Amino acid sequence: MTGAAGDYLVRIEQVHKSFGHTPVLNGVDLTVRPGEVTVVLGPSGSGKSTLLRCVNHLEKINAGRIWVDGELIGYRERRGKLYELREREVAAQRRAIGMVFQQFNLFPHMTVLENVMEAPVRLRQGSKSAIRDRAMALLDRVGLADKVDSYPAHISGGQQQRVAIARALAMRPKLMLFDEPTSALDPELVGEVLDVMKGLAQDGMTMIVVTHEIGFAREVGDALIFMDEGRIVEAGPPREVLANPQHERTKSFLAKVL
Amino acid sequence: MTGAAGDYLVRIEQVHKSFGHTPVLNGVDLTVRPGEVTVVLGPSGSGKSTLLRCVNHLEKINAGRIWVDGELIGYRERRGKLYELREREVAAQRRAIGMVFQQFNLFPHMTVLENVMEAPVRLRQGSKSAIRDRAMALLDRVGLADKVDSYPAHISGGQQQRVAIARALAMRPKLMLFDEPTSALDPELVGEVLDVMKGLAQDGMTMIVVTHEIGFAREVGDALIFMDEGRIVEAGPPREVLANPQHERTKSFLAKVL
Amino acid sequence: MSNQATPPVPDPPPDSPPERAAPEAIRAIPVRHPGRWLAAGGVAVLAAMFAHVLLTNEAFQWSFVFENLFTPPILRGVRTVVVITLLAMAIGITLGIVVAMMRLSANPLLSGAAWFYTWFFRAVPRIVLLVLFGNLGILWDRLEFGLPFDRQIGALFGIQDFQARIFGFDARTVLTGFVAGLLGLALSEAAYMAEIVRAGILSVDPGQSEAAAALGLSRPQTLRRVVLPQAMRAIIPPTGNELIALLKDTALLAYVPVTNELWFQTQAIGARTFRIFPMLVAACMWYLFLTSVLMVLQNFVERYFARGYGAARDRARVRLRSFTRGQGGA
Amino acid sequence: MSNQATPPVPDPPPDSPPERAAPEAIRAIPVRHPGRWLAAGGVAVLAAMFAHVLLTNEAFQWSFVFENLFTPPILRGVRTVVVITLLAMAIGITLGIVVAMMRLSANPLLSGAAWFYTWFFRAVPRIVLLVLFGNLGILWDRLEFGLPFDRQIGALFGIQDFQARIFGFDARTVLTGFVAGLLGLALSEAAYMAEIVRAGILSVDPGQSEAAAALGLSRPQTLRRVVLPQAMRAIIPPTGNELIALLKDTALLAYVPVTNELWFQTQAIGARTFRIFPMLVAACMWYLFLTSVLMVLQNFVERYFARGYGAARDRARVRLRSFTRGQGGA
Amino acid sequence: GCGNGDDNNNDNDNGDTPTIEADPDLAELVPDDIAADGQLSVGVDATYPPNEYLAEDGQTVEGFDVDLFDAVAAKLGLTVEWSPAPFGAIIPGVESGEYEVGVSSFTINEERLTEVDMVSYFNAGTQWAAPAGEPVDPDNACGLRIAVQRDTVQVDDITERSEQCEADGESAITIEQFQGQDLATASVVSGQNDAMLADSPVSAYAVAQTDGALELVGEIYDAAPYGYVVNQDQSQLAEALQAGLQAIIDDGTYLDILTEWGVEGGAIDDPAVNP
Ligand SMILES: Nc1ncnc2c1ncn2[C@@H]1O[C@H](COP(=O)(O)OP(=O)(O)OP(=O)(O)O)[C@@H](O)[C@H]1O
Ligand SMILES: Nc1ncnc2c1ncn2[C@@H]1O[C@H](COP(=O)(O)OP(=O)(O)OP(=O)(O)O)[C@@H](O)[C@H]1O
Ligand SMILES: [Mg+2]
Ligand SMILES: [Mg+2]
Repeated sequence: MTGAAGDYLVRIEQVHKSFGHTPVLNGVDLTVRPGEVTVVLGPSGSGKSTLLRCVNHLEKINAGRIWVDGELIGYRERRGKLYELREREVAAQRRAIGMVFQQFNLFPHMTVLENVMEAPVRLRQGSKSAIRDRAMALLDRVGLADKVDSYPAHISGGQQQRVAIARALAMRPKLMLFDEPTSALDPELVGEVLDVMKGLAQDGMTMIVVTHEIGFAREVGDALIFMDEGRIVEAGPPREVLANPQHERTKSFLAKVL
Repeated sequence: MTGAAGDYLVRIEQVHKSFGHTPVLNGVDLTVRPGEVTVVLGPSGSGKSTLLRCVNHLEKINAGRIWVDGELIGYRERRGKLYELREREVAAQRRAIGMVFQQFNLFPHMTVLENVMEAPVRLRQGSKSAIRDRAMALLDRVGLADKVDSYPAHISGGQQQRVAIARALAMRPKLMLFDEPTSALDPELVGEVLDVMKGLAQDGMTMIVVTHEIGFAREVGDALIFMDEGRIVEAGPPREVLANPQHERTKSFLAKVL
Repeated sequence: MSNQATPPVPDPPPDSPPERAAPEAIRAIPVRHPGRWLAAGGVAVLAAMFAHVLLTNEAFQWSFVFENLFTPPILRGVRTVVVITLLAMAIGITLGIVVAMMRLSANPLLSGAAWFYTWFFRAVPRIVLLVLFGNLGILWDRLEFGLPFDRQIGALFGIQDFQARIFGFDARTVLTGFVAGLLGLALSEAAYMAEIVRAGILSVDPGQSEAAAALGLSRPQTLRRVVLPQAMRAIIPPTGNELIALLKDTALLAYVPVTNELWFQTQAIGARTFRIFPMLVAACMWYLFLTSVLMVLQNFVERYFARGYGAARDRARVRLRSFTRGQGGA
Repeated sequence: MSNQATPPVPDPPPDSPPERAAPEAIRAIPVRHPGRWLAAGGVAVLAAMFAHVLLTNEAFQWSFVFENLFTPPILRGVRTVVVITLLAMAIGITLGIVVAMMRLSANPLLSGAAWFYTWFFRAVPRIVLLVLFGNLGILWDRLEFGLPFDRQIGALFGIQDFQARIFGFDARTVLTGFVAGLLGLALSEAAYMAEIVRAGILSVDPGQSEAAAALGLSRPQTLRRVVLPQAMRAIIPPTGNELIALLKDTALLAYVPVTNELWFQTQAIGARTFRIFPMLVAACMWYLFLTSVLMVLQNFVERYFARGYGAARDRARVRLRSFTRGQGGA
Repeated sequence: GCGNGDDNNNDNDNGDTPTIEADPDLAELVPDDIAADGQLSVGVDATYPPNEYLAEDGQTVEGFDVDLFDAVAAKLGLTVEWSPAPFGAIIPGVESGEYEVGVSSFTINEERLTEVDMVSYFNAGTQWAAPAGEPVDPDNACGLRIAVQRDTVQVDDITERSEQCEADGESAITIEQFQGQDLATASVVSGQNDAMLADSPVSAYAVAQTDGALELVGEIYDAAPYGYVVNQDQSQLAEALQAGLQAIIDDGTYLDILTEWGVEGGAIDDPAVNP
């Protein structure tokens, strides 16, 4: 089932996506090597979220191909024909891809620990006690060992987002997608989440991160892409792009944000 | 009806305020001269909003006195006794005090122009056409001459906040209160609101501004006070306080925010 | 997960930079769902059986149904239903607003009375209320208006049988079935409307009243100009539901009795001709028609109201985006 | 503007820095509101008149009311009301969930059938439905279950009078008043519950399903573990209202007829003894009692559910604040 | 009485009853407060064909009770205002003064006489009816399902029979009480119930109206008079009604009306107050 993967973990090829008659992605090409952190910048509405959501098939693309770890996402290609994957198969693909949302989307009726354990337990990824140990270890890693029995409503936004990261990590993903993970947070709480993400990057996790935190991009990013109107208009090492943007749109965007 | 006002526009004396049994303001003293801009800093829950709300009697204080422009706010003192003011009299006092909220609180069922005209028209502050001219001039001043017929839902947050400022100015207040006017805004939109506020300050408006925008405090503020647990723990010229905070709490707060 | 059909790949906009031609659109073979189709099959068989009963069971006597569906007494019944619904709703809304205001008042006597009113009228079944109102004539044979407790006050001053009544009616001529039924429905509706209005007012962001107060508007001005117009958004949809419920509950008037009402009339025909079932079907058809009309209207009204706000917000989002985008790209 | 009474000034916390003693608490003379008290006076007079009628009008015959309030037939009627309410609600919820799922299904046949079901049962007045169900015996004298359209299928294969019925009942022994009434109420309730369940499911933030999907949970797992538990918050309050409405609507069963039901029994006593009005009052009292009990329960349940979320959020706010404050001050 | 259902179809011409001329002597008998407005307000439950029911126009109350009482009132120089009401609410309504008279096929019995005055005007008995070809023995109805209208004397009748069955060690009668006689009759036609019992004119009408689906079974029994219901404080009005009734019996109008409705079998010649 390996596609033309080479040594890329993610390969996005000529992806087009429209909602109704509104084109949102107009031919996006992107590759991410294992262990690389790719930061996505761009104005509101440029299709950053949509691109992430296509990678784990939360949205169906209209044209193009996406491979993650060599597997074609959402479809099976056989004898020149595409077959939709069954729901079960899509779910299996998604397990290799962790996703962290802007609004955290923790399950409010479960404790912090239950949030992290839910998916591994339902998907029978080991004995319950083994899963619990792993969840505790993950929560410890994001600095929340003392909050395991709290409900999401009882902890701060920054803590919630760290739980969301632990929850995604509990499925041992090969790739993590972050969609503006800090933009719903009070400024004082942004740092604690970025710290966790930095730690992840240092441990070699492959990540695609949509964010407006330029400092993070500069410090942690291996590649930076700038999107506008559903296209990648500029890409390169973060320091270069940030210091010396080539494209007009990038320039004017950075002028406002920096 | 002039109290012991001296040359202060605002005099706050030993104000205490509690909600139920939770003390929120524990003896606040503050004076503001005409034309001065006072910036209020402090951690969440320190009572900044409550202090502003007491100044225009949106909250009743439990002890102490507040004078604005020589008038005792909310009460009449006669022969050593305090009488509550009638609703009508409180409303008259509030007209001299403009207030801008974090959440804008524009009237969503009125156009931008109607929002600005509503209070002057209802309170018969001149002919309708005169009021309209003045409203147009104010909207022009905040850079929204082209949005007068839009509804609040159709304009950006920054534009909404500028309308809210124009709406407050339409009553020709002597004092403007701002409660975190930019903290509900996307970072790109903060600047346009701060610019309007700077303009106001330059034109000599007396202002009390709760904000976390340190740059604004440094550049525009005549005085900076730092609140914690319902008390003013530090006060002084912004540059001094920011560069060289004396109090532990101020130091650790500024360390996080700067 | 969206499962819409795959739309065609859009052409790139003409002014975009030249790039690789768009690849072929994805036309994948969809997954089959046999279980879902089995269930659908079951439902289809049930529907067919239902239709079969409707068409072949003699008890329906369709020709009799259609003969009687538009006779004058039935049409008069329909008119009565519509008239009473509208009248009761009008009174109910007016009185409901008064009761809601009382309920929100700071005065404990006013808010207590309003609470008692809504409690009583919402806790007793409407059928019981209506029969009670139909029998109110038992309490008084005259209804009189004037100084309350006149006799007692007279007695206090030593005047025997003092009366200060301004005008009165013979209860039985005033409390006809129609009036009793209308009154019962309207008072009951007022209790429900009061709760809806109250909830509507409470649903308006308190920041709105604060903003109005901070501008120096008085409390009545704030209520009239700022709070009520916004409360309407929360008031209109349940009011639509109430109107539909009220229309259906006019059937209960048959037990007051209000004789020229639709349900009484369909039953009267059934009683006279002993063709009960066809007339039941006729009644169902009329009510289905009437409530469906209201439901469609409600849909329009709600959509209209949604357009004013929610959809507008979406539009604003789009505008806002193109606005920022324009700035970002210029 | 808050208008609470002025609480005493709190002492400063003991560990606070020394400062000026708190000044005297403000004890201002409040503003008088004569208009408000006038309105309250009017309400008080009306209430007194109401009480006066209750106590002095002979039609009430209070002793007769209390004599009959706890007689065995009435108590049996109350029991029937409670039993039917609970049974109809149980069936209604179960069937309602099924209909809601059908309505949300992607299959147009299933969702169409569910739409038709809710439309029909919500558009026809319950009283008409119940009388219709009471007369369903007119349609069939036997109810039979087995292969649908057996006779027609037999005919297709040339077999005369082919029957493939597994079991059947004599319709009239099964469709007694009790069963017909229960069935009518339950099916009608299912339509309302279906709408409530559907709205509850749609009210859950789609981000929740997306998060579950992104974790690799299947759709049924997502529904069961993530969506339904949260939908309960939106489902419980209207379900409480439905339960109260259902309890009140059991009075309609008197017209099916279900003879051992409370409203039938109170009316029967009234007609037998010619004391209609006291028995109407007795019926009101029982319904007031029963619905008030449910309202109190509902209040508790809603508060319980609110505690799980909303209030918790407030608590979290406070904790969060003290947390940051602690950091700010250390 | 035997029914003749066809009659009522061409009997909407109520115009012939008001031609009865008022008898000034009799009119004298009417109490002044009632004579003042020239009208009698009458409570009637118009769901009991052929005695009283709504005509095809959905507004007029008609039936032999109606024709008869209109004639009596005309004799007294009064017109009648018919107010439809639930059966059970009529006697309390008369007691409270809501109605001046109750005319709705009230069988005179002890309980009613303790509450109100009654003027007898017709003799009706209880008559059973059952689906044609499936005769039922009224005296041995144990274990059957029997339909009656609620609040009528037949409810007491059938309840007693059921108790007798149980006393005899047989299974009780299943008594189905309906809001209106129409629903009770329909339930027998549809086979939900085995038989019904009602006042003799009503059973006869039902048999005639259902096109041979039902047949009368057994004899009329428990013949008892129907009575007009009058408040006990208005005994003068009761006397006046009795006199008016006697007058139309004497001049033959009474029998004409009953014959027209096919219920002449229940005619009486000695109307009385509280017989
Ligand atoms: N489900 C949807 N249906 C219709 N249009 C959509 C949908 N989701 C997104 N869009 C549109 O697609 C465009 C791109 O949206 P997207 O959320 O990917 O942008 P973004 O770059 O993430 O912006 P932001 O910074 O605001 O999150 C927008 O114009 C948006 O209105
Ligand atoms: N209406 C109210 N009822 C009860 N407590 C309140 C109320 N308003 C504020 N408080 C409490 O008073 C304290 C101070 O609140 P306030 O809003 O003045 O703080 P703040 O400094 O403005 O904080 P933030 O930065 O979060 O706006 C908080 O602990 C808050 O919980
Ligand atoms: Mg996005
Ligand atoms: Mg605040």
